[in-house]
Amino acid sequence: MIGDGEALPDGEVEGLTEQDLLELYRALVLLRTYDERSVVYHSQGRIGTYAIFWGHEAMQAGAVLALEPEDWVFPSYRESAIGLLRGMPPETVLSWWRGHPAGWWDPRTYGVASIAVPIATHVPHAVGFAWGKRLRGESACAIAFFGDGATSEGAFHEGANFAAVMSAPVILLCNNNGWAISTPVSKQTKAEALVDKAVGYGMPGVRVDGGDVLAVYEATREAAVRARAGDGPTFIEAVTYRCAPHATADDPSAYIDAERVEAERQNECVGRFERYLRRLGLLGDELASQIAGEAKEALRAGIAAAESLPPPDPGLVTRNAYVE
Amino acid sequence: MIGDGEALPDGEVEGLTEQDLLELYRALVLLRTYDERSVVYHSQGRIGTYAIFWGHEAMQAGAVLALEPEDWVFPSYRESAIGLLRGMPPETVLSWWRGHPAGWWDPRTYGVASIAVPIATHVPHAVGFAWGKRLRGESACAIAFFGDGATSEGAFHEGANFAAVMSAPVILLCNNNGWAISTPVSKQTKAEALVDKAVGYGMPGVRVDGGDVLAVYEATREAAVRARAGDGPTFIEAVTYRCAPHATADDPSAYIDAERVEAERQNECVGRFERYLRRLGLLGDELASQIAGEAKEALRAGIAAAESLPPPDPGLVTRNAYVE
Amino acid sequence: MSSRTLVEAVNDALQVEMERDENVIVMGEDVGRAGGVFRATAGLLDRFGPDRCVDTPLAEAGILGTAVGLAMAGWRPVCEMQYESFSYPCLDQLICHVGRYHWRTNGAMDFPITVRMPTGGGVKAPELHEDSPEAYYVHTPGIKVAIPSNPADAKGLLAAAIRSPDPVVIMEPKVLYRSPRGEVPDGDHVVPLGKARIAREGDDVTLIAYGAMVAVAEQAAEELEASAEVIDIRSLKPLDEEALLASVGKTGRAVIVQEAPRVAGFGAEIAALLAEKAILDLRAPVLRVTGHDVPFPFWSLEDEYIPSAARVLEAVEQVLAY
Amino acid sequence: MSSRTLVEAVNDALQVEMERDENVIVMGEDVGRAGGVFRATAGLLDRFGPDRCVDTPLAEAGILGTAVGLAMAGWRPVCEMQYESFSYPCLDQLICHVGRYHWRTNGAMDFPITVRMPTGGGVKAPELHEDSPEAYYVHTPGIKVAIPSNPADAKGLLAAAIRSPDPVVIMEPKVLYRSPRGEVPDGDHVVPLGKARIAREGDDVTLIAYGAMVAVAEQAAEELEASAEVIDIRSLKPLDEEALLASVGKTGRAVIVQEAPRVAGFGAEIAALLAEKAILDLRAPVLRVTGHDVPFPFWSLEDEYIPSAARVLEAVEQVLAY
Ligand SMILES: Cc1ncc(C[n+]2csc(CCOP(=O)(O)OP(=O)(O)O)c2C)c(N)n1
Ligand SMILES: Cc1ncc(C[n+]2csc(CCOP(=O)(O)OP(=O)(O)O)c2C)c(N)n1
Ligand SMILES: [Mg+2]
Ligand SMILES: [Mg+2]
Repeated sequence: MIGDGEALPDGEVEGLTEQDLLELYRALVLLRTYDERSVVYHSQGRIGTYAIFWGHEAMQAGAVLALEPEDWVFPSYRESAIGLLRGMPPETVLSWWRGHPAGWWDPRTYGVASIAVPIATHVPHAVGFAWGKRLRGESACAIAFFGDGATSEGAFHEGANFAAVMSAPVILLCNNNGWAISTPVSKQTKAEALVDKAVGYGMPGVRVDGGDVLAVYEATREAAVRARAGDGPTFIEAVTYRCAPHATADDPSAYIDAERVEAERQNECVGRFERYLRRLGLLGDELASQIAGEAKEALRAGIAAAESLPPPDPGLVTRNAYVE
Repeated sequence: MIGDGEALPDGEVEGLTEQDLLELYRALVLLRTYDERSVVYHSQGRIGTYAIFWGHEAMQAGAVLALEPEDWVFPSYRESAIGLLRGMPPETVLSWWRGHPAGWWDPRTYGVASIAVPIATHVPHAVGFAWGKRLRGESACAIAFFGDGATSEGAFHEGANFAAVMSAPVILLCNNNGWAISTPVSKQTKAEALVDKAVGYGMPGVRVDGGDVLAVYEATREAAVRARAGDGPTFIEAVTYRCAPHATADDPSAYIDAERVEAERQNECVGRFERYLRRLGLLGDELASQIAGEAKEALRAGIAAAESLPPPDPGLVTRNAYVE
Repeated sequence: MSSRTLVEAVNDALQVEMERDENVIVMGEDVGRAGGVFRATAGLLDRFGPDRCVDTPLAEAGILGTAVGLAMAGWRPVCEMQYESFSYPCLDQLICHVGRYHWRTNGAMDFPITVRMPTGGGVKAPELHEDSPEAYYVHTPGIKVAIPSNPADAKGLLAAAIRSPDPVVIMEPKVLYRSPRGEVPDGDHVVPLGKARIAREGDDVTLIAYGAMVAVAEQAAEELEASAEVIDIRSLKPLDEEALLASVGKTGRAVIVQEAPRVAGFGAEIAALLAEKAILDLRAPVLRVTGHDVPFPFWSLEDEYIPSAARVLEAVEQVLAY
Repeated sequence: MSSRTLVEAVNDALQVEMERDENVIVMGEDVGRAGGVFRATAGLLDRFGPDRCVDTPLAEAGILGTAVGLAMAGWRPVCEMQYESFSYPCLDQLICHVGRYHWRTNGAMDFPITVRMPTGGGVKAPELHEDSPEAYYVHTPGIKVAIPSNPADAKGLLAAAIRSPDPVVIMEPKVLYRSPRGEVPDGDHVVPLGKARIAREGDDVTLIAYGAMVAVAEQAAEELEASAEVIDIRSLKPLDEEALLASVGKTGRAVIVQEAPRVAGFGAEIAALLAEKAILDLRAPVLRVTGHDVPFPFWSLEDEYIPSAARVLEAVEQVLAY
């Protein structure tokens, strides 16, 4: 398992400049800020039900920043704000959660596909996209984010198998956060690790500490190199833990282990990377609060922009099903 | 890999009496006769399109005879005549291929589920049945037969995963005959062997020579012991080769390797076991022709019975969709 | 009698039926420890144990597919699909096997499988949490379909489904899950499949609806000058043709209200029935007030999509003009 | 013009469209080396290579799901489902994504995906090789559906589908694959979606059919004393309402012929259309001659199940009695 949940420092990643490291940090903070603000906005009734990703920021940022701009990202609802790492304005994502059509976007603008709500059904999309790019002789690859529960779906299986058979340049990133709503991964599979599934598809599998942004970055970068070299897909199991409710509508008290949650929160990924950067001397209080401020401001502006949007055109309910 | 395609004798199986061995032989001959006669009946227009299983008899008979009468068999169209090993009269199966409702049966009569036409969709049925029997504290287990191509379907994946998670006493028998109609297994999966898929489900996997009836018997018996002991499912990959067209409607000349087919036909499973029994001195010309004669007679009587059935009641087209 | 919400009535039905028949087994995603995302299965795990209230892996086709096998082993599975839109992966099992297996055994073997799911919009949820896919189920041979509009029927129809030897799909309007409350008979309570309910009597026009649209039709009837009869179909398949024909025979006018997309929706079957068997009674066109042939919108627009009393009234005015 | 069978016409359309647009990619089970189990894709592999004529793994949801991604990468996938009944596993992708993705991008991105499959009975095949599931597809927002009744339309409608920026499902009546032959325009030939065809002109009654049922309706019209107009719908969605209303406006009587199970089948939509927009023209009940609400039977009984000219005539006599 690349990365190390216990010991620090997490170790260096070859070729990463100090700027790169700070960029990773900015991404983590932006995602964390988006998530924490969203929970507040929800409690204020300013957005609808929201799927919290607190603690999954390293898994998301580490993977996306390891890719090229030409590469496409296929998120699940759990990675709803991942477009922010591709320049998508927060108001777009906030609008999605506000049930406003301004929450739709053109995937080509950011290289980010629409948020997939039905579990695992976007895996074949990422595979088809990657396969299609390869057929065109282009070097773009794709990454699909999905959860531990998603591995039980036929759509995951068929997509993964197509990926291997077509040697599609795709990265299947499974965020194993231990839970599918109230269902623990132990009731989802009897496999010792989800990464074991890679064997059955004849593709390489890697298991990483999803709380270690550098470990995720490295694993993803290696998978992307393989993909571009024509060596096909890689299955990455990023081990994280869901420290928050499944979504704002969910009350996990009935099933979650509070102590485990507490422990995991202590070791949460953003603070962990922050401490690392401070030890390296790359981050001080000033820069840290500046980065935090930028993120807060982005969200403040984002919710303001989302809330100042005119109500959607009622005519939309009869439009856009067809081009012609 | 249990069993050995080259060397003979195939080696003994502990606890198998001479009677057991001859019973296996009778089963092989009955299936072979059914299959060869069916191809003739089809050419004579006496049955419709027919899915040939020539060369798969050892895989079918070895597995079914290793089970108890209480255990249920879930066949695909490729195992259409497997009910014969449970006392189903040939006319029932022949009627199925004649498109006559007399081809339907009550699964409880023989412990044989209906023939599954949609690939892999019966895998979850076998799993649910086995799980359900276990819940009742009964010792029955189930076996599902499916092909190499079926492993690409979501239904296989979801069924296999349920089997492991519910530790259902079920045997997943994959008949890897190298082809899904015109699609070679190399285009079906990138896994080195289909048995590798077992790892991803956290269940034991076994790879056997599907042309070696004793190897299949032994692997199945061990899987059944595990199942009854509460140790859950087993994935068995039985390696065979499709020496015949996919079905009477198929012309494989466009895609098949004729030499390979010839070689496989030389080593076909019934003759191979017959030579083994002769070497053991258990089978002589007289007994062999007696067994062959019984099988031929069973088919002759079967087709006669099927053909003498009155035409189906037209009223059936509006009945039996609902109990009430 | 107890005053219950619709989801409480569903839970009551499950409690009663599981108590009544030890072969009833409830299975689905998060139905156990969590008691279901809408709490429809709350308390079942503690009361009946993990063998009879099963948290399954996340695989709808696997849920329904294993339910077929469980039925073969003598169980009466009640499968929960977490949301109607997540029932789509199980359509294959439903069409190929659940609706065909009894027939496939020449009627010898029964498959008493119940599939229940929340359905419809009005709850301000993200995409694919507010569809109304009943037409897919109704069109499938071997499947029965019922959609309650109130707590008492929710309990009674689910009980009928669980006791039925045939596969039944019960679609529960999620917008009605928590309100309004209604009086629900305690203990045994069965509403037979195939019987419509006259929600309101009237003489000038018949409003035909089911599920959440019944309240919309009733509101329209309330606001209407003329006298409208409101029929709550309840059981889409089998359908209570007599009730529909009797009412339209009386009123000579019909407006059908359906939340689902219009084309080839269930409302079309009702209109077709009237065009065949009530043609001489009809004094006006049969109008359908429906959702649009466009995916259910982002929820800020859902009230524009879901048929409203105003849209129903418009249609009623039109048919009354004849 | 060349005389071709329907399946040859399908093949011709694929050859022409793949030649015309290098973004067209054909994919499915056994479409390559074997040229498809019905030979619809014969010759494509040799002519266009393995990148554009792809033998896929045996997974229908995977085929349609990867097609969505291929479309995102700029391809125009033409997916073959080997038989209509094996398209059921892809309903989930079809409903959740294929029909919704263009809408989901606010109309920014197109998903020019064609799904083609053989459909219907009459070929004496085993179970689940003879269904008529068009209603599932027609009811799904974002999807267009066409069903040809002859070789020329089979080519033209498929060409229109492949060139359409919208997802289109083409269902090819397999009973017509090899006969009768018909004159098919060579090269470019497009039959626009949304236009019905008057297969036969008449004044007393309108017979409305599509696919293999058109010939049945024509035969009935042939045997009829009275003068029957036969309309071949061709494009179920979008539907040519004008053509239907014009004909029924003229004849005042309509009989709809559909092979699929009756309840909530596509014929109900046609009847509903007439009940809404032709009510004043209708002089008789709108009758549907359909398959039964029972699975398609074992093939020795298929002629009892599939609507026959005799059953159509019975219905016509009934409506003419008014
Ligand atoms: C096909 C489908 N079935 C059910 C659901 C309802 N649902 C939403 S999230 C969820 C759990 C998903 O768990 P996992 O895959 O581990 O992802 P996570 O939520 O943990 O990120 C379920 C069952 C769905 N969205 N899609
Ligand atoms: C869901 C589904 N898709 C497609 C088909 C058509 N079909 C029938 S047999 C077959 C190939 C099956 O190959 P395999 O699983 O290896 O079994 P085999 O025929 O070799 O025994 C296909 C594609 C089907 N019956 N069901
Ligand atoms: Mg999870
Ligand atoms: Mg095979």
